[in-house]
Amino acid sequence: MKISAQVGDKLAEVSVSRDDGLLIVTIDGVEHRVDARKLEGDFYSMLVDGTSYEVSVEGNGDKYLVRHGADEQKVTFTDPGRQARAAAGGGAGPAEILSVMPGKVVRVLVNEGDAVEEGQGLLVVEAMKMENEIEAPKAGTVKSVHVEPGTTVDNDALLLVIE
Amino acid sequence: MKISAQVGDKLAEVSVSRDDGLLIVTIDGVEHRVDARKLEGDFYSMLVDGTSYEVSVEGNGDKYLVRHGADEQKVTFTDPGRQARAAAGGGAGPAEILSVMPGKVVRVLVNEGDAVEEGQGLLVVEAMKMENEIEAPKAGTVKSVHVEPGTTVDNDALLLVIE
Amino acid sequence: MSAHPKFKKPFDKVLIANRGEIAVRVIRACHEMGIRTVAVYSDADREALHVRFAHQAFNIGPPPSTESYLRIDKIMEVAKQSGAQAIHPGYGFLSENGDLARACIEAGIKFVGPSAEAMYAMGDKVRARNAMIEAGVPVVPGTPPLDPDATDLVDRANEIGFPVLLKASAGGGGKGMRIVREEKELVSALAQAAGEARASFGDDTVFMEKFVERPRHIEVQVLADGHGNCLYLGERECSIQRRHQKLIEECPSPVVTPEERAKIGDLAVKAAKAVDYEGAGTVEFLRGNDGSYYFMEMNTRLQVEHPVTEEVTGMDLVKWQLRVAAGVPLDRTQDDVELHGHAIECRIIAEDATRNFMPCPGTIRGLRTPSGPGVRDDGGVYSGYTVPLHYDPMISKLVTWGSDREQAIERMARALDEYRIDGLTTSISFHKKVMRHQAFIDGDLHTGFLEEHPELVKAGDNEWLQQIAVVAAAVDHFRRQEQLATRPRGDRRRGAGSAWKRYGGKGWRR
Amino acid sequence: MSAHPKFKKPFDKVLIANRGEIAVRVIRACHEMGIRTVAVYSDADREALHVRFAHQAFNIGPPPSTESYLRIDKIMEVAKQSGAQAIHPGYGFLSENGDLARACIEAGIKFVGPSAEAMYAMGDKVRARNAMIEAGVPVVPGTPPLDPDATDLVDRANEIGFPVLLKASAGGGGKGMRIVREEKELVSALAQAAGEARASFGDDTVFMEKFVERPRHIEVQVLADGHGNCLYLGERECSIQRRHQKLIEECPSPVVTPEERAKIGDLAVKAAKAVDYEGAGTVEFLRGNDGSYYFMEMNTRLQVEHPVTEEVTGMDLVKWQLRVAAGVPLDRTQDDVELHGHAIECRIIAEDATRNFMPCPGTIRGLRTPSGPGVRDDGGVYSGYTVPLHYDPMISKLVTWGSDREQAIERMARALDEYRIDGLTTSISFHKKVMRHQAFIDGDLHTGFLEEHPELVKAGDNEWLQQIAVVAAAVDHFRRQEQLATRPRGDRRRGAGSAWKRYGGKGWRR
Repeated sequence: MKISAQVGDKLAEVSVSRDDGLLIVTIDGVEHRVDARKLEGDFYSMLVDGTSYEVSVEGNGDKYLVRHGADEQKVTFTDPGRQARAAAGGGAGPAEILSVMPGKVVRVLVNEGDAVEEGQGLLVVEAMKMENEIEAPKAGTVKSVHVEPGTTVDNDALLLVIE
Repeated sequence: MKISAQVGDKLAEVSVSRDDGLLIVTIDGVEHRVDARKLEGDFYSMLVDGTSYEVSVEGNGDKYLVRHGADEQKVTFTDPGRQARAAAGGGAGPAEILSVMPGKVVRVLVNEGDAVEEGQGLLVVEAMKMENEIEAPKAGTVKSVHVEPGTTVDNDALLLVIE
Repeated sequence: MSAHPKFKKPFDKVLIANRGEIAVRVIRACHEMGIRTVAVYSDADREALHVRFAHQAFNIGPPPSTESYLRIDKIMEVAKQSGAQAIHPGYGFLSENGDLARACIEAGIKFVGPSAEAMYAMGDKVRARNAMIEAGVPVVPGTPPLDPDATDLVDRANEIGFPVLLKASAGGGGKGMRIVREEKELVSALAQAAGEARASFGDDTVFMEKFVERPRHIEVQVLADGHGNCLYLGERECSIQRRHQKLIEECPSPVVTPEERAKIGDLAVKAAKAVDYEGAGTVEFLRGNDGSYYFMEMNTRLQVEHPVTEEVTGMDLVKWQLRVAAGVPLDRTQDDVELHGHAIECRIIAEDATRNFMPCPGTIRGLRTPSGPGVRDDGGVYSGYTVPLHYDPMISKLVTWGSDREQAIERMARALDEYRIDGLTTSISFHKKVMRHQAFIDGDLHTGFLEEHPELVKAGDNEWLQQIAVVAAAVDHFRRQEQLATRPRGDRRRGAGSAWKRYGGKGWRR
Repeated sequence: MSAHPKFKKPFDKVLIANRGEIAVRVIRACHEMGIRTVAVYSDADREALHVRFAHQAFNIGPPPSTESYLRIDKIMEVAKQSGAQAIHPGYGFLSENGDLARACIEAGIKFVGPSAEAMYAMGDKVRARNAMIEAGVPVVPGTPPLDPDATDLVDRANEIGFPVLLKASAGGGGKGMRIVREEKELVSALAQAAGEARASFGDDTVFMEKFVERPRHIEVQVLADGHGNCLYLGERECSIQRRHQKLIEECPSPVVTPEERAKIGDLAVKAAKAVDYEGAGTVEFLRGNDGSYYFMEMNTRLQVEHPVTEEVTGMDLVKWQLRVAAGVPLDRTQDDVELHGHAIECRIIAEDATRNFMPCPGTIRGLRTPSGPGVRDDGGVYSGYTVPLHYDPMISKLVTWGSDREQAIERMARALDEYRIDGLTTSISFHKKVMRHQAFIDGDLHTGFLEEHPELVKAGDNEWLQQIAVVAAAVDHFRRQEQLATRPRGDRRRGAGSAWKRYGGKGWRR
């Protein structure tokens, strides 16, 4: 398996192969011998070149959430071919803004057609007696707004779309 | 669902039906309102007429192992028709003696054709540096012996048959 | 060795009018004493741990607490129906509600807590302040609204002692507020404050109070029986807070000396006696840099952070609440109360410290609580449990004890490393940073600690952790690919219901 | 508050030459001190908790301990390769093996324990007995083989003190053994014992020793540094045993008075000093009904039951082992050692007490460890873990602390009720019975406790529990039937791999 991995703002070339019960994971040319055991739930015990790590891995498609202790990292894989195609297309599809938790929309801060910057506040959702501002994950234009103040939203409800 | 339950040396008539999210479990004519929730693993939280119990239930066919705290009870269900047929046939099929744990047979105390009583020692298996005598689950005749001293046995290996 | 009379069980059956970890905590104390327990639960809590642990459990309504845990009528009905002899209110909900205490008296059921009168007296800020002044307990010195033309302004400020704080009576949010450190600044600062207050609130009334610099939150645990005995059980420092909610507490405070402890202990006992207090209570003080103490309020109930006091005094406060409620006198004098070692509590909360402590409810996919020497976890959850949206998202209180503060910190850091809660974002990583922060290790605490050290609430990339994450994700990805290649299509169920989805909306930030 | 010198980490990296809960225990102490850890594991233990917790982990061979955990060569190789500065041996395996201690000296690695010489001196029963006699530590009085015609028999018996025990030199299993309570019985009993010995073993040699009635197992924890300081840290009572293996331990003993504690403490320190002891060790005594003490043996290592001493003294013994090994002197004198409250330990073992404590290895299908006030669980397992066949089947040590013995027992009973280990039969139900047994509550303990109270190891039917079981099984059965009716055939996987199968061979006994 050869693949590109994105973590934080970094990209890495990764390959994985089997060798006598172990996995050989090569990251940017550096080889690691990994003895990985999947234990209870999402927990893995990994011995990476003799160093012991407990991690949990939740995967969904090409996206992975890895927890090591209380640290969380998100890793996304793309196969090189697909990445090249995405780059050719500009890599900037529409972003659907989903509700992070069930709650109630108290304010909508943007309108359809507004230009927004990355990190700009889009709307405010109240949950557990706290107001939480939801920010734009990237710069773009507000394509559609799917809620209004007072709307009760479930987890993962579509709030708005940026393009 | 109507069924007979055996627990210890007791038999009970049991029926179960649904009523508005609750289960009505009737045991020998006494009705219990049960709010049962299956939680992690084999654990249930049961409210039986308002009294809270934590139990775990492992089932295999008609046989159930129920743990409540550290207490263990085995419950076997038979539908009344099947029970009647079994009673007509004498209810005394051959009993296969399986190894309770992986280990090594150190002594075989009986021979084919021997008459044995319930609770009589049949053979001794060593596991975890301890010798454990395996007893006859019922009176009968040793039909066959499948191991000899020195045999290494796995969990559930067939040791001998009593008829 | 036969049963000591103090250990005769005070009640046969107790109803716990609460939920979550504190209901579990009270149930544990009851079960140790041989008392049968009755839980109540809302529709959101049928599968909660307190329902599983109690002997009996009764539904009292829909999830909103106003329709369940705050319904005195329903709780009294369950108490009567189940034959409970006493009601323990925990903290929060009805714990400081005099009406429940009164309803209990009418029903002939013992309320585990002080009298309704004591609750009312301490519940009203103005009444409580006046009662404390009368009892000789210091409060933050202040003035009534000031006349800007008054000639005694400087005298009054000197009486209070500089620095002083000028505050708009109608105020809030820092508007119309001025810290004044020297006499000569006073008159112009008052004019500025009044002007700002007028502009912001249309009202230029301003008053003056003592400005307490880098204050510490220090509180004293008291325990009073119905026979005139009242003990103080050391202090707790709870200066690490966000939005006035405590996050980390410890006993004793790193700065309080034995003499200071005796002084504030006596003040706390005075405060409790001023309202004829009975049961366990807490007198909260603000402590200035200079060792001065000012009464803030008295909490007429068990505190969230009571375990640190239990670890250091060896006393089980919940058991003593129950005994005192049953009329048992205290079995020791102030001289018998000794503090051993040091205890710290970290509140483990389903929230993201790096996103303004936003609550993160959800389902716990995997749980491993730490244990071993000096570790206590007072939790209310289990693997598979969904932290409900309707209530406080606290998962547990992790408490460590050490022979000194340094060992308690070491153990807390170790225990936090062992703690695994999968499926949720929790405050564990925040606590880890604090335990390794030099200012915390040095005991240099005050209520503005998080504002002073904003690095504690910032997310940070760590290349080494990213490296591990890529290896782990690659391993999992590779295994999935292998499995996909060998499994029938219908069985590709992994990843459904994953917490990953919760990140979908935010996407990649970098 | 800066780091106290005693808390400077004694080593940078330590190898733990053990497995299971004790390896986890040592790793926890190391991590609290900031020491990096190296685990070793056999093929059976790749997924064990100590491998998961350590910073590094290396395989040292196949499951049998003679091919892995007892292989000094392999362990030394890993120590050198990983750069470990010290080796902690835990208990069992190589912990009392002088050869490992010597190999460490050769390799310039510190062995965490006493010198090889001290181990050899205490490891040989005869040498140890003679050393103790010389040091003035009482041993069980006895004679060499007796001449049946000797005229001083009665004198010798009186010197030892009645009752005495006649024992066949070649003996075992009670053959050729006679308890003699009075002078006049002595001669005829000797003839009987010799005759029985001749018949059983072809050798009529008999010797005499003091018969200790209803003895208690009382042991003293000592801690010695390399600077001539040796402390005793109270005693432990470990009288609840089966086949000479301890099941329940406590600190302090319910019968030992402060004067008695000082007396046996001094004896234990004498014993340790007689062999120039260094580190943590335990001197085991038999205590007679009359308060007499007899040296049994000295264990030159950490004991399984060390946590009860830690809970009551507040000292972390593993950290002190590491500090002392690094040459740090003890920071306190005997007068500084105080005991607070009472602690009890129950060994949670995968075994069936009602079937002669037969081991019951297997896979843990669900695990909930107890917590809350006063509870410590020193475990080495997790949900999904398979207790391997090759080693001691101990799952964890459950320890409770209380302000007195009664509270420690109450808490243990409560904690045992909370403990849930699904998929295995464990000693939990046995311990529950003991905690509620009047003779245990009364502290009336001796090493024949289980023989005196056989009801503790008998299975019993309880109609109420049977009733609950039928309801639960009926509910589960009903739900399965419903699911079967609605699910495709291929998905009927539940029940496979169930622990039920383990009962298949035994079938229904009634």
